[in-house]
Amino acid sequence: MKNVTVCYFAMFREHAGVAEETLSLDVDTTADVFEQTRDRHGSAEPNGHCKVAVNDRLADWNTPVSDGDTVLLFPPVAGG
Amino acid sequence: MKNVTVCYFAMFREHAGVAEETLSLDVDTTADVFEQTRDRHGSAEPNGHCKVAVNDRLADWNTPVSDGDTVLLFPPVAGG
Amino acid sequence: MMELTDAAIETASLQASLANPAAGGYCAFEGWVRNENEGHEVERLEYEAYEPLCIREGEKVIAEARAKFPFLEARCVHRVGRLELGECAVWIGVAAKHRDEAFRACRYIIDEIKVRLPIWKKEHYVNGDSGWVNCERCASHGMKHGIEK
Amino acid sequence: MMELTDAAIETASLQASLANPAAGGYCAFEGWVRNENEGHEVERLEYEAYEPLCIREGEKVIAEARAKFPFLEARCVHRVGRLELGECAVWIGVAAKHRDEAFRACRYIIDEIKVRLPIWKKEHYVNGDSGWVNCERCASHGMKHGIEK
Repeated sequence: MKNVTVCYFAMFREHAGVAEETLSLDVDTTADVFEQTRDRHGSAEPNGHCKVAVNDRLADWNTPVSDGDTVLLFPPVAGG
Repeated sequence: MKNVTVCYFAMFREHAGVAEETLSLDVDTTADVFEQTRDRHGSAEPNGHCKVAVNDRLADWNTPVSDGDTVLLFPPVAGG
Repeated sequence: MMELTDAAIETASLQASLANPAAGGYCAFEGWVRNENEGHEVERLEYEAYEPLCIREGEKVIAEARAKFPFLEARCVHRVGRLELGECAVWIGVAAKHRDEAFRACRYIIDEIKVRLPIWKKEHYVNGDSGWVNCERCASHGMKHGIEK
Repeated sequence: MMELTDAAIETASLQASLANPAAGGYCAFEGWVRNENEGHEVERLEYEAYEPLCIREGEKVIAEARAKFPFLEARCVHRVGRLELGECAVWIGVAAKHRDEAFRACRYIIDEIKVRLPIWKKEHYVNGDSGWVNCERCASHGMKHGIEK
């Protein structure tokens, strides 16, 4: 198990009811974090439509997650 | 012979030394006017690089010229 | 330079900051809050952004634009927080020697900004509903996310 | 709307005149007087225009752009007379529902304006020479017209 701080944005934050929380998760990659927090962020979409960052760096869904990492879950963006 | 008022613009005006003049010319088309005023407007270019208007309407080099018409000779444009 | 602001975007002073004696062409783009989206009457918007990555990714987009379409000056400002109808949500200005680079760089920047920066838009509708707007790529794939009562 | 002016182009008020509640994208282009052209150091410019045909042909260009890239509002102002370095020679603003029409219509208008309106530019160089600048199509065909002492 790893301690991972998960940050939720926009509709994910509203669904989770918190902007971030530290969870104890059995995960190897960011994709695992997305799956295991599905009831928190509430996305029914495949994660390919979302973006992810680890420790403030944009990452992909194969990026490994280590104990103590911060994982940012971004719903589909809509700038401009 | 037809009385034609010829208007010169930009470099043509500077070469002719006048902005417009009425000439008595033996012409059928605007191309004839361009040729017969070559020593006035001073263009060594073929007229295809210039534009022409008759009585304030853009025309082409086959446009007929009548007695009393005003022919505007435009050197290559450079707007913007 | 990429910036975020929660105040009204002052386009005149931003444009003035791009003055360059070698520039012959200037292209600007602005995204305005419009009164309708996909059939819903919009009353106002809210933008939420994750600033550290917006700045870093925005700077990367501008650098890519410069490599593809060499320009002299470029700047992008994106608004966050609450916006009313008609307000400017994003401004991009590009000054270049010639117009082709100015147009192309400006277009590249807005196209990439819209799909790469972590910014989200919540629309508040005249009928009291609200909803998060999906990215253009999702929308073009026919994706639908919920509109909340 | 196509206009000519011998006074400085006030872009802020021009842009404000294009406000439209349905507009989501605004694209503007400005041509600025730059300090160099084809190896000559430029000091200032003079534009001469034949106004009646500039207006008529400019309106035609704007109508063509509207047919090709439906927009909500568009306006073009071209300066005439004497201009100093850095001044705005031409301004085009287009407001559209979406950005694609705004960009494309703006680009179409400036491209056509440059080659179709009876406007001529005389450059005055730092070394005291001056010369009428040829249209872009002529220049691209390698045409040369005289530079006057």
